Amino acid sequence: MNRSTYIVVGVVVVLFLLSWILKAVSLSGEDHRYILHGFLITMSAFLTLAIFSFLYRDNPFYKFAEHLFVGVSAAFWMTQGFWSTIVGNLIPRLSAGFSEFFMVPHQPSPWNIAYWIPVILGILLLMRLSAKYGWLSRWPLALIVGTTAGLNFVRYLRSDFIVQVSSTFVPLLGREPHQWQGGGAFISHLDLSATGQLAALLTNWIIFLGVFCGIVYFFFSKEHTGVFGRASRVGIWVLMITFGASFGYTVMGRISLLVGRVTFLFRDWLELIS
Amino acid sequence: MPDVGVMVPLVAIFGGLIWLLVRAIRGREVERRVIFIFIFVAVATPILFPITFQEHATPVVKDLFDRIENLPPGSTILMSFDFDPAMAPEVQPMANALARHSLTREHKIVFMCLWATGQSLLNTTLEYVIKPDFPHLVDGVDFVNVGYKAGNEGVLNVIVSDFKKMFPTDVNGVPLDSIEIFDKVGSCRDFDLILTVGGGRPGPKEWVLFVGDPANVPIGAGVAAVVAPQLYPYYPRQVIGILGGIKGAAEYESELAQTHPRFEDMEKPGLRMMGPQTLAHVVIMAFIVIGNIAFFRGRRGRKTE
Amino acid sequence: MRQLVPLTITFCVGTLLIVSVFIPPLGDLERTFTLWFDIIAVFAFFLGGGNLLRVHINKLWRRKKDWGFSIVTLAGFATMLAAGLFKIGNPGDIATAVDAPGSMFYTIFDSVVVPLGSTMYSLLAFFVASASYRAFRAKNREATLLLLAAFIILLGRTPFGLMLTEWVPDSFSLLQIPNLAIWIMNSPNLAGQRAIMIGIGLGVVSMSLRLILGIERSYLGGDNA
Amino acid sequence: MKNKCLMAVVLLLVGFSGVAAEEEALAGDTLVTDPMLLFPAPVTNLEGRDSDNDHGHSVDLSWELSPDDGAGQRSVMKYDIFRWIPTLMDSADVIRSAIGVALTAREVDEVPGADWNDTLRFLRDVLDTLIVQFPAAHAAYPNDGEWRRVGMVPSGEGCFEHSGPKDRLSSDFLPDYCDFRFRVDAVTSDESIRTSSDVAGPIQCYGQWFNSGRKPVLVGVLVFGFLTILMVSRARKGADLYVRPISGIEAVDDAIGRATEMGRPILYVLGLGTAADVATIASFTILGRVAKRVAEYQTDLIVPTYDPIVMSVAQEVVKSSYLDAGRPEGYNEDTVHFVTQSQFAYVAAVNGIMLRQRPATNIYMGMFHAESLLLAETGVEAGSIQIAGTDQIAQLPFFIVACDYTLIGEELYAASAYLGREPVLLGSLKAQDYAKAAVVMLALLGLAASNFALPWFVNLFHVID
Repeated sequence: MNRSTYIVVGVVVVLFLLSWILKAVSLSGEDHRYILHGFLITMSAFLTLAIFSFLYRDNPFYKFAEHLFVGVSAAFWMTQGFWSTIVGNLIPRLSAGFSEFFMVPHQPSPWNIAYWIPVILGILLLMRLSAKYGWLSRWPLALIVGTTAGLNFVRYLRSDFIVQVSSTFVPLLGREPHQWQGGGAFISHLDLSATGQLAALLTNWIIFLGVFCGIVYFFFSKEHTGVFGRASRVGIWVLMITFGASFGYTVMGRISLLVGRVTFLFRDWLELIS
Repeated sequence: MPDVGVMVPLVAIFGGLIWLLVRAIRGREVERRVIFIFIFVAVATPILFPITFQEHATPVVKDLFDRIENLPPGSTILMSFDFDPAMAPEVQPMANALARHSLTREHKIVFMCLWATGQSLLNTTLEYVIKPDFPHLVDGVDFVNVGYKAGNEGVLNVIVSDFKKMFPTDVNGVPLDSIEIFDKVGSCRDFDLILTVGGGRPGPKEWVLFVGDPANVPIGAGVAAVVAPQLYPYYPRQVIGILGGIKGAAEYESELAQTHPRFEDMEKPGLRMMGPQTLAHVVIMAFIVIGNIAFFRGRRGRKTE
Repeated sequence: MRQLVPLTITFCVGTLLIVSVFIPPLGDLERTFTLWFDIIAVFAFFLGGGNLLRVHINKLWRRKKDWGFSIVTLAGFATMLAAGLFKIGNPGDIATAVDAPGSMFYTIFDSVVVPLGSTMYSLLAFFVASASYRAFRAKNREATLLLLAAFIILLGRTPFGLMLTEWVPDSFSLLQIPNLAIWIMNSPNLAGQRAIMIGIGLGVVSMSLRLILGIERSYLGGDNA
Repeated sequence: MKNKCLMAVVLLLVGFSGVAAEEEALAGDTLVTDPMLLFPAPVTNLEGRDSDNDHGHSVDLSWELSPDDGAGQRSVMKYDIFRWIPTLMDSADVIRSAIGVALTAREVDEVPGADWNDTLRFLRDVLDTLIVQFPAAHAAYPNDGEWRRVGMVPSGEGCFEHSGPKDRLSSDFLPDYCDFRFRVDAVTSDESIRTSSDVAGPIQCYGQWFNSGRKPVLVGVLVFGFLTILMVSRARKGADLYVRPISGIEAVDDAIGRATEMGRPILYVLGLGTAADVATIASFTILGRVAKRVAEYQTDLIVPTYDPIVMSVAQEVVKSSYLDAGRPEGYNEDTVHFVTQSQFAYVAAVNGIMLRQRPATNIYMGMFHAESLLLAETGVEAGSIQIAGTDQIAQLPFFIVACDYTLIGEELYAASAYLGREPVLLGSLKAQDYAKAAVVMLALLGLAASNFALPWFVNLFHVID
């Protein structure tokens, strides 16, 4: 670290202390733990700004925030897992004594013996720390993979596949399934109003052709040449429109997040707005 | 002096954009930190000095507004709060505006939630919107809060045929049978309109699939922007109107303020949030244009070399 | 042997769960297995935590670059772990939730994890802008479509979309930008999403089958390790 | 030729459309507001049977509407469904509420030193003895019991599903194998003016061994399984199988070469998935390939992970790749390391790695959520070549925009087959393509069906949950 870095760090520390004092003073009327809360708000604001400073470039403040975040959040998830899964789900089924210690309702049942299986598998998983018995850690892995493979197999076949295919069965001739009212009605609706019949039909045609060409793009075992290649090219176009549209659509949500953070800085920390 | 506060950053943003445009025409690229500064200013300025843009209600929003406006006074409306604090900034403004509108048209509202986290947000609406704005309305007579029931879609499956089976009492323990609103409400079919505000699961989609469709009750939805596209296919048949994201909320608020002048001075979080949104969108679009100009000028420059 | 047992486990469990979908009395299996998965995952935390400690203590010990920051990580980890496991400062007894307001765990979560997480998330607002500037350029036909779709949707999300095209008569209202934006979301966007979803659906199904049949075994590592 | 076929199909669709034309019937639905209410005619043909495809505890009722519902006097507003309930079931309810009280008491522990577990065990035993007697109590109809309303449907509907939870502690518990008896009242706007139907029963409910509502899924499972096995066995016999190039995968080798030339490391991000997510499993295969190349070229590899189990698998994969490449000594235990299981903390750390170690190439393969753009934009800032692949549709746009190459959805899964070039994997890829062809055919048929009013075809795809 060179001299200018020390100066910057010094200035930030002074500002931090200043903010803490001012914040505590402004809270002292309404809050009996004002010193602590003044510190916490200052800390939150400091961490917020430290992350924003990353936009300029990597710097010691960002490194500090990043390392703190990693340590605290890792422990956060571990304790959460301990209390909710081990204490919440496992102990009530395995041990009356421990249930009493943790004050969770014991749930006796003859089937509870099955819950020793994940415990044993969990211990097997830890075996990978041993060089000799490391291969045993593959068993729990196999169970996990087998479980999700089995579940996914049917789940995706049903929801993502059969349901999606059947919702592509759209009427191409009328707004409702088999409600074609003859050519006259069609011609009289030949305008492009957003709720008109033509727009609805156009939508259905585009959905159908779009899905068709999109699927063609995902053919792997056939060369994309000729008519097939052209369809696959249209497929790429449809995908590009999809990606562009989704991108544009999410911008709004992202800005809202920033609004939230900036509001925190202006309202809770600096008290510029009410 | 908010006007000066608004004008200076606006001039800075648009002046800066024009300067960048001129640079782009000469084929120069913009550094990303410059873009970051523009975005920050575009978002921060309207928060400090509120800028509101005129909003027109699009048909999806207008349809729902008109339905509430045109229901005969005294109709019963069910309103469900299906969201958590993370989603609240986006959808709570809608819930508030919808509740205000319904109550000012003298409709009776039954409040409920499918999300455990919705309960406290529902209380916020009751406490900060209904009490101050409609001090004469009485809990249990003009509106009822039946609270939260666990069971997600299961709850919907039950209330579609029997409301009191799932909610025998309101949150204060008063039996629904003794509440006048429920004299003519046995199931969800008996509501004149169902409003669902949320964005996750269960949410508006489940309301349509489990209640709206089977019971043939009109449903109006207020949803987070991310989920709105999934709901559009149901409009206008199964869902009579959709407020999508902050923009939907803003449109509804401005429509409400225009039709009912008493709400002109109300808190309009949706419209207020639209300020940063609009400016940021404009800045992003301006940068897309500048990027393309720089790209084509740069390419021509390379060709002539 | 080292490959055979895991492959057999995968096969049996996978087949059992497929069959259970069609047999109502086995309907609860899914929940049981998911719970088992959660329990095993908690044991894995020891691996993760151990590795985290190893990496940072190593860095500290060998005085590698930025070793000072490893102290921050280790201190944060230890403090949070202690606050959570011993429920320091929790109102009430051991049965109250670990993240009950007022506890040390909650305080750290609220003033460190929440601001850091949501600020990190909000950086997206900046990155969305820089990415649009750099990438939405009409380089070729595909990029132009990407650009146009994004631009129309963006325009449709602001009041200017309507202002620009308000003059379009109602019988052509599809061409008004807000309507056009909705239409793009509803038709080409939906078509593209559906094509990808059908592909992914099939891909997942096929991959699951390969896993159950033991054709795909990359998750087991090599034979010799 | 293909164009002509398509034209013919379109022409056919248009030509036949006239046949499918339907006229909308005008339904004049006016309410009668006659103050003189007469007793409505009762419903007829009340029938009940066990609900299909479930685990028991549910009965489906159906009846023919009262002639005064929507026609005749138009006086029927709703139907009340009654079940005959023996008094024994009330005794069970008393025990249940006692169990409820004991459970709450145990949690609150109002009486110090009291052993609620014993009490609970006793109460549960009593409840079980009562439940055993349920069938006999029902068989004693019409003695010791009474009719009670169990549900209601609005007028115009002729069916009702009476179901209860299978948890015997719940007061709505509906026992299996008991002779239920039902009756349905046609009710007018005045609750007291109603007519009861004949009693239907005995009806029993019980669980099924096969869920026939999921037949389409079963057919799908069988067809797809068969296709895969067929194609794999054909591939084993040496059939020549073509795979189209996937540009993102082709780019991986070049990118590794580039990193070697520049003397900078390669960053491989497995995403936020668990070891059980298909995208992560596909990513392991690609990681294996990358690690092997890296070992050969003696470049550095950094694999920060989000999930501890993913970390251990990745360590295994990388280690064995180094062995395969013949350089086991080049493997470093710190190559694959755990960061944290928190989305944004993980991103913060990976972003830090990118800016500090300046990898020449970033590869993102697996499940990604909101962090996709945070990672990819930082990678651009660091000047890295970036290759991404994910099956998260919502994140694909961000990767497409910010990365040099992106594997879209299914391409990520196909990559493992493409890289391995093993006939078995290629065979399953081929099966996937046949399934896709089948989709296209079915979609065409389904289109024709939905345009020509053949709902039975569309209903083939109807999956009941």
